[in-house]
Amino acid sequence: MNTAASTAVSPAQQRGVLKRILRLFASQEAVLLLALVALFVIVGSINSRFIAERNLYSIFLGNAYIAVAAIGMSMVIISGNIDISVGSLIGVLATISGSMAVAGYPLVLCWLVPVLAGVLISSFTGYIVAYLKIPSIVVSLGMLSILKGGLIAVTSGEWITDLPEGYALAQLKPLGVPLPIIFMIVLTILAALWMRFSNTGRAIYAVGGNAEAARLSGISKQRTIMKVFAIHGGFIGIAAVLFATQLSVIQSTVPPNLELTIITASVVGGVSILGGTGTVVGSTLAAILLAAIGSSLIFVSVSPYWLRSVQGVLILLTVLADLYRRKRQRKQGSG
Amino acid sequence: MSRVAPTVSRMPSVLSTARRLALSHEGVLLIILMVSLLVLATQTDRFLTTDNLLNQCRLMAEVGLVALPMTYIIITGGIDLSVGSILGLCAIVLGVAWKNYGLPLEFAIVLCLVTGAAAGAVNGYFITRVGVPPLIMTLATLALYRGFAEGVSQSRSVRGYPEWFYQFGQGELFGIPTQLWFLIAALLISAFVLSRTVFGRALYAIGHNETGARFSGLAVDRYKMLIYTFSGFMAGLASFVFVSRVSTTRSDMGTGLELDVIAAVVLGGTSIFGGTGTIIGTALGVVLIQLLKNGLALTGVKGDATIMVIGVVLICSILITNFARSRQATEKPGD
Amino acid sequence: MFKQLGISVAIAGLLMGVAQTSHAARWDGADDLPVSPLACGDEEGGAMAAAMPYDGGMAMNPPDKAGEEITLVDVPKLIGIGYFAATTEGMRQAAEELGNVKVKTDGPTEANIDDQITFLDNFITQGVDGLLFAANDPVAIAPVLRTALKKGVHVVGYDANSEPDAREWFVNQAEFNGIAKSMVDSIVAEIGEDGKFAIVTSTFTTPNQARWIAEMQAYQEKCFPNAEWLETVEAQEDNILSFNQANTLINKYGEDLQGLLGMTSVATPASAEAVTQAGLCGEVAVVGLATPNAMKPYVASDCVKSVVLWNPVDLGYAAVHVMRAVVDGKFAPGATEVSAGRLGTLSVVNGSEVLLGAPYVFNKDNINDFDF
Amino acid sequence: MTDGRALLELSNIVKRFPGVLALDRVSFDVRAGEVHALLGENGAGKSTLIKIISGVYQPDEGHINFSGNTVRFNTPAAAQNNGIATIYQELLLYPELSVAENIFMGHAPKTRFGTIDWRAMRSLAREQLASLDIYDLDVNQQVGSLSVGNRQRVEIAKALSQDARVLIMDEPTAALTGADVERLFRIVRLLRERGVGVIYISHRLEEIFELADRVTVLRDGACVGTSQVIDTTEDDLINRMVGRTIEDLYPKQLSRIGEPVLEIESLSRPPLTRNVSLTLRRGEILGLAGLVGSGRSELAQTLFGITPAQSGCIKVNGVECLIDSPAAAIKLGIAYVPEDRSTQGLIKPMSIRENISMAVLKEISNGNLINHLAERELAQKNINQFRIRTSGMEQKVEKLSGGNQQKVVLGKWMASAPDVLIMDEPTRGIDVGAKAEIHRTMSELACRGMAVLMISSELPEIMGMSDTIAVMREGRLVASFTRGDATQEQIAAAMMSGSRSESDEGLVDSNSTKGAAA
Repeated sequence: MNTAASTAVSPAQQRGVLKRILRLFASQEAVLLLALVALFVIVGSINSRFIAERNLYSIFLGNAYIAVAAIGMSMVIISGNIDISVGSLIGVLATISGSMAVAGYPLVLCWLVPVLAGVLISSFTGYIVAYLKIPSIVVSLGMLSILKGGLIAVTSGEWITDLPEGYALAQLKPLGVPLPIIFMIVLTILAALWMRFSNTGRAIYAVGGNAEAARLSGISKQRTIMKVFAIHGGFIGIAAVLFATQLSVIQSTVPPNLELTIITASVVGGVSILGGTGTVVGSTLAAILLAAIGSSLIFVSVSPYWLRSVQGVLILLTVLADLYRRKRQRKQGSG
Repeated sequence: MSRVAPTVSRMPSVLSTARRLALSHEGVLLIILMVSLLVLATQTDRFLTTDNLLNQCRLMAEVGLVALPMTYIIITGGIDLSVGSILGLCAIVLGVAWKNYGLPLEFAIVLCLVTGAAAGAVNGYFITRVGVPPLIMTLATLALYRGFAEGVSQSRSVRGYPEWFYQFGQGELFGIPTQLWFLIAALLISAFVLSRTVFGRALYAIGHNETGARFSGLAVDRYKMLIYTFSGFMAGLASFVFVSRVSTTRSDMGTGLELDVIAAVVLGGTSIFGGTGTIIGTALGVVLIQLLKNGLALTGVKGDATIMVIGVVLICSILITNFARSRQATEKPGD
Repeated sequence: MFKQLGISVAIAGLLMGVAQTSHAARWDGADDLPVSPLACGDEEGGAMAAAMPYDGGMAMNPPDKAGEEITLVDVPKLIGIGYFAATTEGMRQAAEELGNVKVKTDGPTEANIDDQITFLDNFITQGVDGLLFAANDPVAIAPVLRTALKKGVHVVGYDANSEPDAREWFVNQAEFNGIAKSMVDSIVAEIGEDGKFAIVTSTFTTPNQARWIAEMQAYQEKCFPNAEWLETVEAQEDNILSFNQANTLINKYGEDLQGLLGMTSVATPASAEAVTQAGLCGEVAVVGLATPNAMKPYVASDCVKSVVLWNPVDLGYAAVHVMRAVVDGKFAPGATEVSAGRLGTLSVVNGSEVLLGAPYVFNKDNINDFDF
Repeated sequence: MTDGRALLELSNIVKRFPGVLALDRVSFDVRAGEVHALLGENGAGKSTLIKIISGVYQPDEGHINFSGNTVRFNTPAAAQNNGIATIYQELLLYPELSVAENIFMGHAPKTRFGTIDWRAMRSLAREQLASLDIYDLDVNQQVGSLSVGNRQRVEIAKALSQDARVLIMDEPTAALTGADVERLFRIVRLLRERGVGVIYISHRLEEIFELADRVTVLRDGACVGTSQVIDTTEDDLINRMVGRTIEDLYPKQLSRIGEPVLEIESLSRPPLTRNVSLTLRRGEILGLAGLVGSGRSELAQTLFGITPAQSGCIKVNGVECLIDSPAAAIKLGIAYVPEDRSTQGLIKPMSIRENISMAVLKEISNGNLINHLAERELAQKNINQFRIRTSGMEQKVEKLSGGNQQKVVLGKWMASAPDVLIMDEPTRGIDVGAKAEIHRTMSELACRGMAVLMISSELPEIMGMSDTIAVMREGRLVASFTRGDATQEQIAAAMMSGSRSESDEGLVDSNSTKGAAA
């Protein structure tokens, strides 16, 4: 049976390879990559310093934590949920990490505890979403208030300074590459592999795509959503540690609009807000693209007063390009 | 009603009506509202005074005005994240048209409302004609419109409006804050339209099943276009009231408004999935949040703790309603 | 897809074109109010502006609480940032010292005019003896402050002013032109009179920063016409965004960039960090407004030579003393000075402002004497 | 084939829902290698029974015996792991994912490291499809881009991917026609030969006689009886299902056919409406036959303004007019009872009253203001007229049975007093009793002068109800017959004959193309 089938489809298989390559080019990831390359080429030709190694590092380095957070966010959105409390959560976790460091705990703990705390807090959100069946947007809206209020109540905004020697994880450069960039790339690859090759990874797509079908395939929606939020919390924890250790001072506040930046990265990365589709590679690329756009606009000297408008237009265009691509694909599919 | 009920058979129905009312989300909210009113009133005698309450109404007018169309939009299963930015843009258009272009202030006000409607219409156009999901579209215009506001104003504020202009935001009419009249009028009209007209019915139908509504001959796209335009228009109106209240125009006005509004609407029982929700619920939601903020502040609770309380109330009220509904569902099956 | 790309490039190009032509003569981030640059160099003060009559407001029939215990509420621009944590600390110290003052700080979590007004409103209703504020917007905050005055609540501002008639006194940490002079003098001292520098600010809509930038421009044009301002970037009150923006400036201008000016206590340490991490200490000078604690590491490593700031702890401290004096009737319109505990006597300028003193310039020698 | 011993046996199953006795001591069994049909009107308990077998529900009383052991399936996964596979009525697929992944969701093959083995999954998927004689599906294709018939085949492959010993099929043919049904039957027979026990649910009685070995009828939650199919007749089954005799499933009354109401000429909206010309007269029932994907529904939706025509001409009552939206169509007196009741026909979470008034709300309102009194009257009138079985007009439509739901749809469109009624698969998924009622209503409406355009995949229905029969293929009108002129064979031939185009995936059959390649 096996041999018969494989010999029978060999010409078809060849077509399949071609098709797969074509499909790869028609993906949102490809669109983003293209946009990124186009941006680097265009802006680089205007001002070659834009594509100098140092600036590329800056773009990647300063936004790696957004990309890492967007990985978790993408998983949450693919599962058909959303989390708008991420900004507050990052603020809380960064503060936990910094406070512990100043209090003299071992550095490893200062890096690990926030990740665990992220998993715990996010699991709590996940529990309410999954088992008490309250829409995630409502729960995370509530969590946003609770975390933010709680953070200010505890720290009253005192900055954390005098961080111990060696705490600055994000400033390490093993092999000459800044650690956040390594984290971003490795975590993206790991997450992408996990999403593709693990049962739970696929279950996320199943639950987001068709929850009823998933249930009947023996996939527990509740447990999957719990897991997604827990893992998401882990990524947020890592992002928070990168965030906290990047500078020598920790602002113990909630970074303004961070949740919107992260959600935008996921969405521009091709993660469907309706759930069921998207990849973490796309969201990472989108996080980089958004950062590169921000940087490039300064390089080409767009009036800073119009900077946000131009950013808005570019985001809209990326979204429209994605939509257009999907429409064309659908047409091809049905034709 | 006032007649002494002579019927034994009627008693249960009255009781069950009362119960149904109490179990409805509006009922739950009303109970929470009453309880918090009572508790807060016993904590401080400054709370339950006409002056304070009227003043609170002045402060909640903008959120209230924008929450009405947001209720419509969420009932259809959509969302509008750009309202805060539209508010900022409209305020800037008002100020710049008057100050920099020397238009009569009356005309500038009209222009401000038109700008709001136009900004909303652009959202509506892309959502209905191009098929961009509302969350993504308005996430993009959230950045875009704020950018326009910054660009048009060059980030400079406009001040020194004539005295009569302040009447709308700071004055009173028959002893009641002027903008409260706007809010009450808008509230009554919105509630009436939603519950009594073909338009309102269509919104529910669209929220439950857009295809079904389309196949029933309802002009789905036109209705959606209308509500997004209406949302922009109300943001424009709110900006005008807001500028009049704070006597200045800045491009960062309304930042974060969208989350306040969505929290109020969701607290008011409008399902984020569409199909259910009432203006009364939204009104209760807006009032509850405002009174909690005010009452807790008056009893000496700090702002950060207040935010936490609101987050908890948001989650719990939805939780209670869900619980009540599921109890109801198991008690009265197949009915 | 190519069509889409073409359109996007076209639009982006168009916007960029529009944007570039609109480069005004004014520095980005400056406001358009009149400026009054100080004299160049070290010439002391020069002629202070002629004494202005009192232009503040009056609390209507406040209860006489001279010598009695009073309750004050402080509503800063926002809570949860280091700077206002420091002013709060100063207030606490003053209250402790005076013994008959109770002060509490509460405010919005984001620098949002609407929320700040709501807080003030609530405290007026709650009934306090005095309000201390740092305005997010001088005009927007005025109506609610006037209401407070009308209800007999004393109002004293600090850090960021309101319209004068909406409060009684304003404790001015340093005059705008004074700050501007210190900033420009400090940066020029490092980069030379024909150096090139860029600015990292919070947002263009923040009034104090906009004022400073305008004054800095006026002063630079007057005293150092050959120095070159390159550009101003916004970085919110966000640590990492400030760091990223500073990096972008460094990368964009390369060796053309000789100095970075940080306009907020967030932007300055982040700029210093960017310069440090880029290994450009000594090549790119960083000068700015900042709190000493956040700057200590950079000053210690010689990456930053001078930090301009008043002492925010003193600012909060002075505000409470001024308020106490007002309530006690010791500081009435027309007075020319007020005594403020350990700070000694502070003088009145501009009609109704109490001047904390000249801005302080921290350097390696004295920075460790401060802890805030 | 059948060895006589039961593979799966349910005895005295009782299932209660709050206030309802859904199953009352039902016993049922299926043997290896047989097709056991399960019949019953909607609400008779079929769905509950299969949900108990597949582990979605647990019985309150009674027990389940599976290959000799008493079992209890607490989750659908437990049932699946025991070899009980279910194909639900609404296809439960993930449109964004590939065919291979859909087939193996939840039990994907693993590599040594415990990760999903995509290569193995793809080849296993190909094998799985091949074992069902399916060679024309690309396992990498997104399911969302497949035709309904192909999705069904993916669903079957998915159900069988876990070594199914019992396969439950809940109305598998509801969405299929012609060749697809035939292909499905081939698969079912194949499975029977392999010793799989098939539980087959359908409302189409002729399928039962074609396919099933035994048949069990349920009524009102109780078992009415099990018999060999060869021992029974269609009338007998209907009798048992509805508890009374149905005189005539197709009560066609001859009506006077009058002047043309709807004339269309060279109407086009590619790809599925090409140059269609058609005339519909007062009092006429025009049956439109064709395969799924032949453009019937697309034509209807073009006439109703959902997908407006790109060229051609539509005349209503002799006047040429433009139909660019459903509202325009309604204004011209055209009504459309759509194919998909749940998503197109009804707003299920809303009440009967609100659904019935949906299309005419503007007309019965004062301006934009809803006249609640008129609305209620309208609803009551329709409930009475169409004998909708309900506890009241405020009942949510989703709580009604399929037949009653369809009556609400009919009521909704009758409220607009149309001249032209387009009915797309009017009796799909509806039990026999309700079916006859809907047919009678259709016939009555025609007698009253309404022009009816009926789209149906059931040839007996087309033959039984139509005055004129038109056949579509690949977006074109290819044949037309008058009542009595046509035989089932002729119509079927017209539906399928001619060029077997590559574009119609429904027609590419296994032995013609891939057989050669192998």
